[in-house]
This record gives sequence, C-alpha cells and structure tokens, in this order.
Amino acid sequence: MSQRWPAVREIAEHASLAAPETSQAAEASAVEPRPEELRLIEAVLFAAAEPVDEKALTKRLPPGTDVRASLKRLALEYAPRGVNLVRIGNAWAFRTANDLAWLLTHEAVEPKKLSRAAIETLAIVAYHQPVTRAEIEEIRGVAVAKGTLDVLLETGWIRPRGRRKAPGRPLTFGTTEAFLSHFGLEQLSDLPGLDELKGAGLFDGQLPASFSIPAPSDDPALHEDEEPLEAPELDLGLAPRPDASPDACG
Amino acid sequence: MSQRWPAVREIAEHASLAAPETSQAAEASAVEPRPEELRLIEAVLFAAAEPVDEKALTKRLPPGTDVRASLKRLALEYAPRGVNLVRIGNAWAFRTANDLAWLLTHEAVEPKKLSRAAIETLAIVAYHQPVTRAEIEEIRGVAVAKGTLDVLLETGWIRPRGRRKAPGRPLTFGTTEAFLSHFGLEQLSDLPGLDELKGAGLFDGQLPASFSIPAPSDDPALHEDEEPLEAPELDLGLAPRPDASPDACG
Amino acid sequence: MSGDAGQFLDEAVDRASDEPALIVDVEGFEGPLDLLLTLARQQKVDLTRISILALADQYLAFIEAARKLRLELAADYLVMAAWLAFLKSRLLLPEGGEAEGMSAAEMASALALRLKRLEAIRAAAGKLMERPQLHRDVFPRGDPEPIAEIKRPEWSATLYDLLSAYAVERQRHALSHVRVAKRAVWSLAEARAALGRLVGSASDWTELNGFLLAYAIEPAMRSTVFASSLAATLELVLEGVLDVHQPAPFAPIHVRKRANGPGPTGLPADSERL
Repeated sequence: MSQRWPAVREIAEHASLAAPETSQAAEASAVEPRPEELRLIEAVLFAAAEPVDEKALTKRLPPGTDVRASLKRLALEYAPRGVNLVRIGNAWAFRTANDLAWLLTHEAVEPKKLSRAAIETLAIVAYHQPVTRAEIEEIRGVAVAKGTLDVLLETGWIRPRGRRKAPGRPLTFGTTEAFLSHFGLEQLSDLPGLDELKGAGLFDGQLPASFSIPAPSDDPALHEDEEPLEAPELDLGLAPRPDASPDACG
Repeated sequence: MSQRWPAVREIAEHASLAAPETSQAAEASAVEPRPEELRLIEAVLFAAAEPVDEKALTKRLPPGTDVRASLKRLALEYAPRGVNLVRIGNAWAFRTANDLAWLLTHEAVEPKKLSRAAIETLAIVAYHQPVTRAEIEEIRGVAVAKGTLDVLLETGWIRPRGRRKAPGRPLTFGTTEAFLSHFGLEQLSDLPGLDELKGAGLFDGQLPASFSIPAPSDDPALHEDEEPLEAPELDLGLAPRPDASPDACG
Repeated sequence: MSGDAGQFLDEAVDRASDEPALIVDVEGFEGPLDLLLTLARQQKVDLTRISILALADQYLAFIEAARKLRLELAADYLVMAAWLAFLKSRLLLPEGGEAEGMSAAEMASALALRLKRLEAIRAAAGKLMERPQLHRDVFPRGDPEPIAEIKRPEWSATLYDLLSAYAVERQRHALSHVRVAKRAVWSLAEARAALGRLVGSASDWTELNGFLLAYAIEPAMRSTVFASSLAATLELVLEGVLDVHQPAPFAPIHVRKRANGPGPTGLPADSERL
C-alpha cells in the first residue's frame, strides 16, 4: 500500500517541483491549500477513456478519501469553465461545456455544382418570374423533380413569393438578392435580352418570328394574378435561410 | 462572422444558464470575472486528441483574442492541478501532471521497447539534428542498421527533413512534434543534458565543419547546407505522418 | 599479455552477465567504439586524461583473446585493431620531425574525444529516456471529443451557365412547339366511350364504318378515328360486351351488342338501357 500511495509530503514535493508557480497561484486564489485528492480525481477522470463510476474511483484513490464530496467540489469548481465535470448515471466525466458546442464544430465549405436541370430551372425562374412549377414544366417540356426545386431553394437563389390566383393556388417562384449577387447582376433587368443572347451566339437564329423572351422583373410586389403566401403555409421545410423567406410575405 | 461568434452577452447567458452555481464560485475566487476566451481555449484543448497549435487555436477563437496571453494564464491556473496545460513546440495540450504516473497505471500502455542502438540513434538525431546517417555512424563508430532507422521513423519521432548538400546528397534527419509531445518537451532546447554536451565542446572534433552544431534545431526551415527532399523521393513509405514531411519541402 | 587479455575478456563478460547470449557474442558491443569505451571506463579516469596507449593494449589483448576463443569478429573490430596497433607503434616511437598528417598525440586525443562524445550522447540518451513519457507517465485526454464536421454546401454556377442553359432550353422548345402542329388524335378512351354510346342503341349486327362516319365528320380525322375505334372494339369484345364480325378481308366490319353481356362498363347511359 505504502508504495502505491506516496506519502503526502512526497507528492507535495513533486508537485512543487513540477510547478514552481504553484505556490503563488495557490496563495493568491485560496486561503486553504487545495486538497491533493482533487488533483488525483482530476487526473484519473481526465485520462480515463470513459466515465468512471464512484466505486472505481474510490478504489483508485488513497483510502479514506471522501470521493463524493471531492467530486461535488470539483464539479462546482469546473462549472464556470469551458470544461465541466458532469455526472452520467453513477459515473463522472469531464465534458466540454454544453454552450460551447458551436466552438467544436468545423464548418467545411463543400463546393457543389448545380445539375443541368437545376440550372435550366433557375434560368426559367429568373426570366419568367413569377412562375409556378407547372409553368416551368410547360416551358421545359419535362416534369420538374421536387429535388431540383429543393436544391434551388437551398442555394437561396430562388424563393416562393406568392400564389397564383388559379385552381390549386400553386406557389409562384422568383429570384432573390442572393441570386443577383452570386451572378454579379446589379438588378434583374441586367439579364440579357433576346438580341443580346443572339449576339452572344447562344441562340443560333433559327427562331420563329413570334419567339420572344420576357423582360424579367423581380419586383417583390405581387402581380395581379398573385396572392400572398399565407403565414402557416410559408413553413415549407424547404426554405434554406430563415432570413430569405420572411421578405416573401412582406 | 457574426453567426459564428455568438455575441458575448449570449455566451454569458448560456454560461449562467448551464451553471447556476457559477456566480457564487466566481465571486468567491476572483474579483474580476474570468475572461470568456479562457473557457473557449479550455474547451478546444480538452476536446482535442492531439496538441493544437496556436495558429489553429487562433482560427477557432473570436478575432482579436490574445491567444498567447490566455494560454499562459491558463497554464498558470492549471499548474497546481492534476491536469496541466503544457506547451509542445507551437502547440498546446492538456496532460496529466508528471508526478501522478503512479496513479494512472491503469491507463499506461506498455511502451514499445527500443533497442539500445535505436535509443542512441534517436538521441543523436535529437541532439545533432539535422544529421545524416553517416554522421550518426561516425558518432557511434558502427553502421546503423536500416531496421533501426525504420523503427524510429515508425514511432513518428524522427523524419527525413532534407538532403545534405554534399556528395551523394544524403538524407538529413530531424525530430518531429510527436517527439516533443512524447517526451514532454516544450522545445528542443529543453532536451536534458544539452548544456553539458555543448559546454564540453564535443561537437567539433573530427566532424566536418558543417556538423559543428551550436544547438540542435528542429526548425523545419532547411539549413544552409540542406536542400529539400524531392517530391518523388519523399514517398519513402516510411514517413509516419503525412503532415510531418511536407514541411520539409517548404 | 595473454593473461591481461583473459582478464579483460572476463570483465567484458561480467558486464554482460545478465545477458547470457552476449557471452560469446562480441557483437553484444555496439561496435569497436563501444568496446573501447567499456575498456576505457575500467581505467576510471576522465576520458581526456586516459592513457590511449594502455587502452590500445587492452583492446588488442581483448581481440587477441577473442580470436583464441575462435569468436567471429566483425570487420569493424579488426579495422579498429589495426588502427590501434598503428597508433601504438607511433606512440612508442620517439616523436620525429615528420610533419605530414596528424601527430601520434593528436591522433590519440582525437580518439579520446570521440570516446567522450559517445559517452556524452549516451548519457543524454539515458536522461531523455528517463523523462516522463506520454502514455507511460503522463496521459492525454482519454476520451477526446471529436470536432464535428459540418459540411456547408457552397453552390456555384456562372452567369454563362445560366444564360446558355436558358437559351438552349428555350430554343429546343421554340422549334418543337412551332413545327409540330397538334394532331387531332382520337384517344382510345374517347373511341371506346363513343362506341359504347353508339352500340348501346343497336342490338343487331351493325357496320362499324357506319357508326364511325356518323361520328367523324371531318374527313381528315377518318383514319385516326377508324384505328382507335377498331382497337376499342377489340377491347370490348375481349370484355364480352360486343361481338365483332367481318365476312371477308377488307369487308366492312360489323358489331353487335352481345346478347347477355354485362354491357359496356362505366357508361351510365348503357346501364340505364339494360
């Protein structure tokens, strides 16, 4: 036993050797010296791979240690710190403070490319807004997958802006400020018109005479054939940015 | 940014919510409240499995935090405790106090037994770095078995750091952060017995002029007589840590 | 000489007495320098004041003894023996006036320095290994809390992507919308409903074309109406609503309501009539 539990004096010598600053620090912060068992419990709980229960802790500490009282004192000491001593069932462990979870996350930016369908849908929303899903489908000639709209909502570049006054009252979509800033547009009317697109060689000229593209506008004011989104139905579980959608009701 | 760093007030609220005892404890022990950044640093260092370097720490903390000063204060606070904050090169980590090994036999892992040749070779690399294999052999007066270097590279304590600008362009070896961490050294100049070795002027003798090293240095910057490892030859299949070697090419 | 050698060999053996394998294995020494250092320690004086001459004698005697015992000696040991024999002869000769190379005294002190250096690094190695070591004496956090990785997607697309996607999309449909005039096609469902309505009014064989022509006013629609109706007719036959009859290839097709058939399904007009 005596081998396992170095005499208190010995421990104290070790401690002061290891940390010459100790004495001043201790004097400054507390009148009575900090009991050695607190150091021991700190070390055991820190090094343990899992929470240690009181029985196991008692076994590892010098006989006669009031483990329960020491744990309570330690818990109190650590409560204001970034690391807390917490009780988990009958066992104890150090854990980083709950309110600091944000600090222990690493936000990695993951660059992602939009799918072709998403870009096409986005372009149609941009030029034809306010536009419903059915109208997008009519222009594209294929169904718009739900995932495509979800992704676009996630980018924060489109938003539901109202409802069409039509059977089923479908949502109308429009672009956001984030859309303008991502694509370097000062205003939506900076999107090139038909002549400019032709000039850029994006249309090959075999267009019917009646072909036109709309002059896009993202004026948040609802159109005549739109009505506002109702507050409860706003919660689509889709809107990515809490700050993006509220404007829609404004 | 504002999203990432909750307002100080918010943190304070969280903290007092999480630990209602805080206020009394804080009042009792200190006049001025403990700065929030100490909590943050505690949490990050406690959570980490490996030492965290000051740069990485600075990135995780609110801009403007004096990380160095906070670390010093924390180290002082923890010095009398069972868990100490120690500096390892440019990194910091919590470790159980040196004098408590007897308490933690439970956690101890049987260390890999190094041969006498490996221990001596490690010491020569540590005290004489950067050092080539030929120079190690000259000091020991005997050939260094390839297995000896392999064993040391496997521990992650030494690494090839460059090539000596000399015929044959031999590899130069140096120690790693893991070496400092394993032996609890703050920096290489804390190597035990270094003064005796230096004082005795033992590094001159018959060694080439380039080998007369005033002080060992694990500064990853190459010495005048070193040149970088080439990328292809870097892949020795020996280097234990992928993050240790690239510095060598810096 | 040989007596000396035996004594030193014995001492060398004593040194390794806890490692029996080393008794006959001179390789138990970490090379000739290690052997020299071991022998030098027996002089129990500062290495810088050691008698290199005496040391050379001891080394040579050790090697001699080892050879008598027929121990295999590594070349390193023999090279050192040769060098020491040379040094010894130089040391024993009166210092001449030869200025070439190192003097015997310089060679001797260089050797002493090498021994001292080896001893010093060994002492340092010992101190290093006595330091508290991680996972043996000091411990890191046993249960680290991993940093949670939160991946935030950052979407990217260029204005060019956007505009070209729009142009391609619009162009594709601009052309298809214009060129493909909507064809008037009688769907199967339409034909079937029409047939059901018509057949319900006749119970004897009726020429199919008669019904169809009555229905299909526009001549342009005749072929599509005919095709759809025929298909619908066959389906109704399959369901047991109609009988169909064609006397000869390309002859007019006659249909009639089956005598006790269920009647065309889903057509309220018919069920009323039944």
